[in-house]
Amino acid sequence: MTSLKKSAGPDTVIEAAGLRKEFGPAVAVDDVSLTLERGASLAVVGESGSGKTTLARMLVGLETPTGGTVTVCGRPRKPGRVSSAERRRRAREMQIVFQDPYSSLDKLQRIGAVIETSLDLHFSLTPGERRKRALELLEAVGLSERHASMLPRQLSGGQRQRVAIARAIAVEPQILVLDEAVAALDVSIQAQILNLLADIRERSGIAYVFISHDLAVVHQISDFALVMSGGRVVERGATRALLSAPQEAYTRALRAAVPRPGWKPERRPVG
Amino acid sequence: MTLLDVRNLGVAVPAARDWRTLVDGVDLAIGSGEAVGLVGESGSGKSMTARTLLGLTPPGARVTGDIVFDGDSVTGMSRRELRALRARRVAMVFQDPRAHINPVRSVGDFLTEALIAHLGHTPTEAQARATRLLADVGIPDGARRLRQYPHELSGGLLQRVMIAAVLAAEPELVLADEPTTALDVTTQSEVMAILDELRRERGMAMLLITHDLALAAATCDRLSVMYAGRIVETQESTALTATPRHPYTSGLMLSRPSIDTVVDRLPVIPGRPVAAYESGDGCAFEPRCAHAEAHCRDRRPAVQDLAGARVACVRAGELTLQGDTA
Amino acid sequence: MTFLLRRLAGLAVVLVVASFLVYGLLYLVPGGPMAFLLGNRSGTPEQIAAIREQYRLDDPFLVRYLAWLGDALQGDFGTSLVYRQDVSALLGARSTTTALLVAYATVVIVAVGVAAGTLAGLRPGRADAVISALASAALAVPTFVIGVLLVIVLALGLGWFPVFGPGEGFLGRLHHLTLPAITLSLGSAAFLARITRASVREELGREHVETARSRGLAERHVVRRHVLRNASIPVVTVTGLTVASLLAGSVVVENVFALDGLGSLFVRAILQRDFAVVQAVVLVLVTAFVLVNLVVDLCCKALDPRLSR
Amino acid sequence: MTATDALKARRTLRLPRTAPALRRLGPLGVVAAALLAAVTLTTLLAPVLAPYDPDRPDLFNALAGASPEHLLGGDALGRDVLSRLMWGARTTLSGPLLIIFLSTTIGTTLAITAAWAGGKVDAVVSRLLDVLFAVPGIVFALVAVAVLGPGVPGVVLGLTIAYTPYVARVVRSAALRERQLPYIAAAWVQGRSAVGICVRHLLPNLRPLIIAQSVSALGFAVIDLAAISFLGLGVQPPTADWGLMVKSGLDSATRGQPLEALGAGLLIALVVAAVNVLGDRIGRQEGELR
Repeated sequence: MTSLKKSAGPDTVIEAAGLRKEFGPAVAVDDVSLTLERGASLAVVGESGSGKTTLARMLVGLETPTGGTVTVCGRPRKPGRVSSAERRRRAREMQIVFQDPYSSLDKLQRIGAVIETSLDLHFSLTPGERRKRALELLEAVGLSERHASMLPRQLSGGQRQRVAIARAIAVEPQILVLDEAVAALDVSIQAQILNLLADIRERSGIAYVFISHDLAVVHQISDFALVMSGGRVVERGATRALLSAPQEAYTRALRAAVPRPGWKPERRPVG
Repeated sequence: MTLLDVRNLGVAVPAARDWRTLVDGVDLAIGSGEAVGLVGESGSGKSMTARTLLGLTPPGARVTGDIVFDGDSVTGMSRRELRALRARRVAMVFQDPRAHINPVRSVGDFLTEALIAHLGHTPTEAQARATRLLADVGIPDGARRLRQYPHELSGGLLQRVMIAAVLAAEPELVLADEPTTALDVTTQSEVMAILDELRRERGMAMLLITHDLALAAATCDRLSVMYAGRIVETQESTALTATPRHPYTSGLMLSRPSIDTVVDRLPVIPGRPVAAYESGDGCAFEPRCAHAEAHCRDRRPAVQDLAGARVACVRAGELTLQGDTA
Repeated sequence: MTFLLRRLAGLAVVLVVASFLVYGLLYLVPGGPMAFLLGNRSGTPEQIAAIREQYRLDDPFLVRYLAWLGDALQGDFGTSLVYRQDVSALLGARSTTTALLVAYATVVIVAVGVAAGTLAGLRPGRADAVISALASAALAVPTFVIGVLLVIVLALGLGWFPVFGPGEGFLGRLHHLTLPAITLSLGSAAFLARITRASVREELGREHVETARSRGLAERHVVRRHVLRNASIPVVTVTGLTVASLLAGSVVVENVFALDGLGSLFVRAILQRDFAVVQAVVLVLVTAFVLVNLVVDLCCKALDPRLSR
Repeated sequence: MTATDALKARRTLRLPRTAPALRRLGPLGVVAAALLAAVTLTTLLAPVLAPYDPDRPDLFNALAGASPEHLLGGDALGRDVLSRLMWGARTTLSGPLLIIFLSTTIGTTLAITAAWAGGKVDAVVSRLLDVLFAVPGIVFALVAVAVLGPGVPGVVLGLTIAYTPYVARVVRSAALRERQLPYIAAAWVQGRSAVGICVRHLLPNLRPLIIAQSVSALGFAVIDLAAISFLGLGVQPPTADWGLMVKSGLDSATRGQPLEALGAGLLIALVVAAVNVLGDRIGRQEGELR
């Protein structure tokens, strides 16, 4: 059980304890602990301002925690400056895919080059091998050779998100953090990407940390979930159980607000 | 009684050398007090359709077809008549209140300026009225809020202010363009509830533009689904969710993950949504359609009546499509 | 209020740094301050002693700087080596000429620039094309070239305006300052017109303007209360920057028209290596520049509620 | 979704990048480029093209009007005005080019370093820029001249110091915006080095802005250097220089020979206009690419 507190076993890929992040006087994340098992999918659910994105950025090292510890694949991540060799080692452990498909790729870099740069950083391959591997990766995310020579702006939003995923899995990480990775996509594209992510996890045994505001998407993609509000975890558990029988008032309100057949919008006093 | 009757509406904007069609052959009718949802993905032309109803088209746009509001042709209106229509009879709620409310004017200015300009209120009367309107949309300390500036309010509160401004005009028709897309789910629920409740109380009709079929189904009497600038299906909300008649409608519903059930893999619509000007001569959905046949490419499918539904699909009669099961 | 205090403190820091640099420059000169102060004059031992005394060259640098700064704060900038006169007395009369010139030009710039820019912004088509073309042309011609052209055409050719000199009495002075003021304002007015046009255009395309239109407000009302009101914020900022740069531009214009202002004093002081005057003029210009910027910031804060948190 | 609608619309309206450079400049841009090319060529070929030695006085030609021998007449010393105009672009243009090269290099380096490092480094650089901004540009040049003595080196130094904060401020705010973008964060998480990200991603993406910025600054630099020469503090006589020629021409004009001042003034204005047009076009393309 990923969600329950227990000592980190050999199959634990992330062990975070007491994470806290302050921005000046504001506390974005307050005492958040989580563990993630190899190959599992953990969702972090919350509304804007809940601290879920800050949590994700701390896990991948884009923000330095004000307090708490993160251990990834058994190695504690020390804060502060680290050598570039250590940064590359960390890159092999965890990668991230962002929300906005338009700005998550360098608009001047061709798609093939995006993947090859990432391979080049982490593996010693001949140019031929590198090119071949890049094409394999593009195919793995549902793109083809003709996309390799294109610039990001020649692709649709969904295709760009596929490139971002290919770039992330190119370094063969243990964990992929998906920060609202399907939120900006059309409904029909969202489904394609969710299926792609399920396929990748099935094939490679990669673990996901799936940051989202969308309970239905979380329901589809994750085994375990944390519900965050105001920087704190308000409820955690196996996703299905959590969403079918939420224990906390906040989780219940969140669930009640999702439109579905027979649903009526509900008016609450202004908070 | 039909309040708004749109016939064969087309909108095209000038592109580099020719015209770029965004809306093509749209028929839409809204009765007084009725709520109609216009559902579609990006590029479907749903937002442009709503803007065209108020004459808010981009510069140089070409509008064809008829828009008749309460017996008067909107397309043939003079600027003065159009202004009067916007002032008192048709009002619009926009998606992003932070961009759509002047940031350097106070909330009070925003609410009272139309009251003073259109209803001849004195500033004091307008202030009092604005405070009551804020109370109606669930903002209790109106007097204080009136003195605040938009950047001091949250997105949810600002969208309530926008709704209050719309109510102030007491229009017969509210055009709501993705009014809750920029908001959190719980805020969305509240804002939709307020909009729904106040609209019903005052007998206003509503056209809700959204990408969220479930949200539209829950708040509207009737739904029209748009794809590539055209309406592909129109039905009563409950009927449409239970028995969709167009493959796109069904695909849209099924590809959306559910909070109640988990499937191993979501049934997907392949490819990406296209805009009207990107589609060929045949059915615009044909390249993505699981039920397409060769003749679907021949010509645009005409809209046909089918057991209370209006569907633009030549195979609609022979297909049994899956809807939302609940 | 704390905003104002913070800004004033920042302003003081800028002035101290500027004064330090201005004073310190004397010591960067090849050969040191003595060589500089003597310049091309050959000094008798008595003169050298007098200069050592006046500039306290025997004291440590910081002591000298602080003494100089203390005097400057009381309005005592020392004595000009060339004019053998108090620097503050030299500055006094000339500041009036420069201030009058800058004020005159400001009025022209704001009136012409904002009006033309607004017109071009609101009326796409011919008015816009003509104004934009004129603005581009005016921006390309350097101030001193405009000045020389005006002198050649209006003063020498047509004889409408006096060519050089400051003039007598207030009206006389204005008459004499008209060509210089036009010269000084043309480029800046064109620049301001461009900025005004661009910001009016930008505001016209804003979503909140669409909202105002969707509510059936009259176009005149929309333009006045939403477009122009919001467009005024960047316009005020740029106006301030422009006015501040006029202080520097006046150096050139005063030279073209042989006006006896701060600018022409400055250039002569540089050529004659009259360093006490150079220091004083730079300090006065920087102070004025910084003050104008402060006023602009205050105006913007008043215009834009988002800035007051 | 309407937000993505708008994004997509903006992206589809972009000009194709492959369009030929000349067509992207537009007709006015082509004229401007041609004018600048002609001026550059003329001044490079001046030793061959100029009818007379620009520095040789000819008392018979002093303050003479236009004639078949001297198409634009002579200046106060009788030197041929046309020949002097042909030579005159050298100092008028080379000084500003040097100023722009130096200020762009220094300003960009400062800006990207500050934007990337953030925190204290950024605070120090920003304060420094604020102080430099508190002094009008031309005053820097004049102070530098006061210290180093009249002449081009002082002016180049002073104007470089004056222009650097403008470049740095614009580039810094663009770099700050750019580094917020997820693709930079993605490169960081991928394990790319800071220098690698700045050189391979940040700089290429800022390049159109930097080019547009320096071209329009070039216009101002031409004006400023010419103005300082006009004041007698920049290029020194007897060098043939447009700014200086306006100065001496003003004197000649009061004595009845306006061609020297008019010719030099007109040429400066044309060159600056051409540079501005080019800067405007490049800037507009940059805007469309965003």
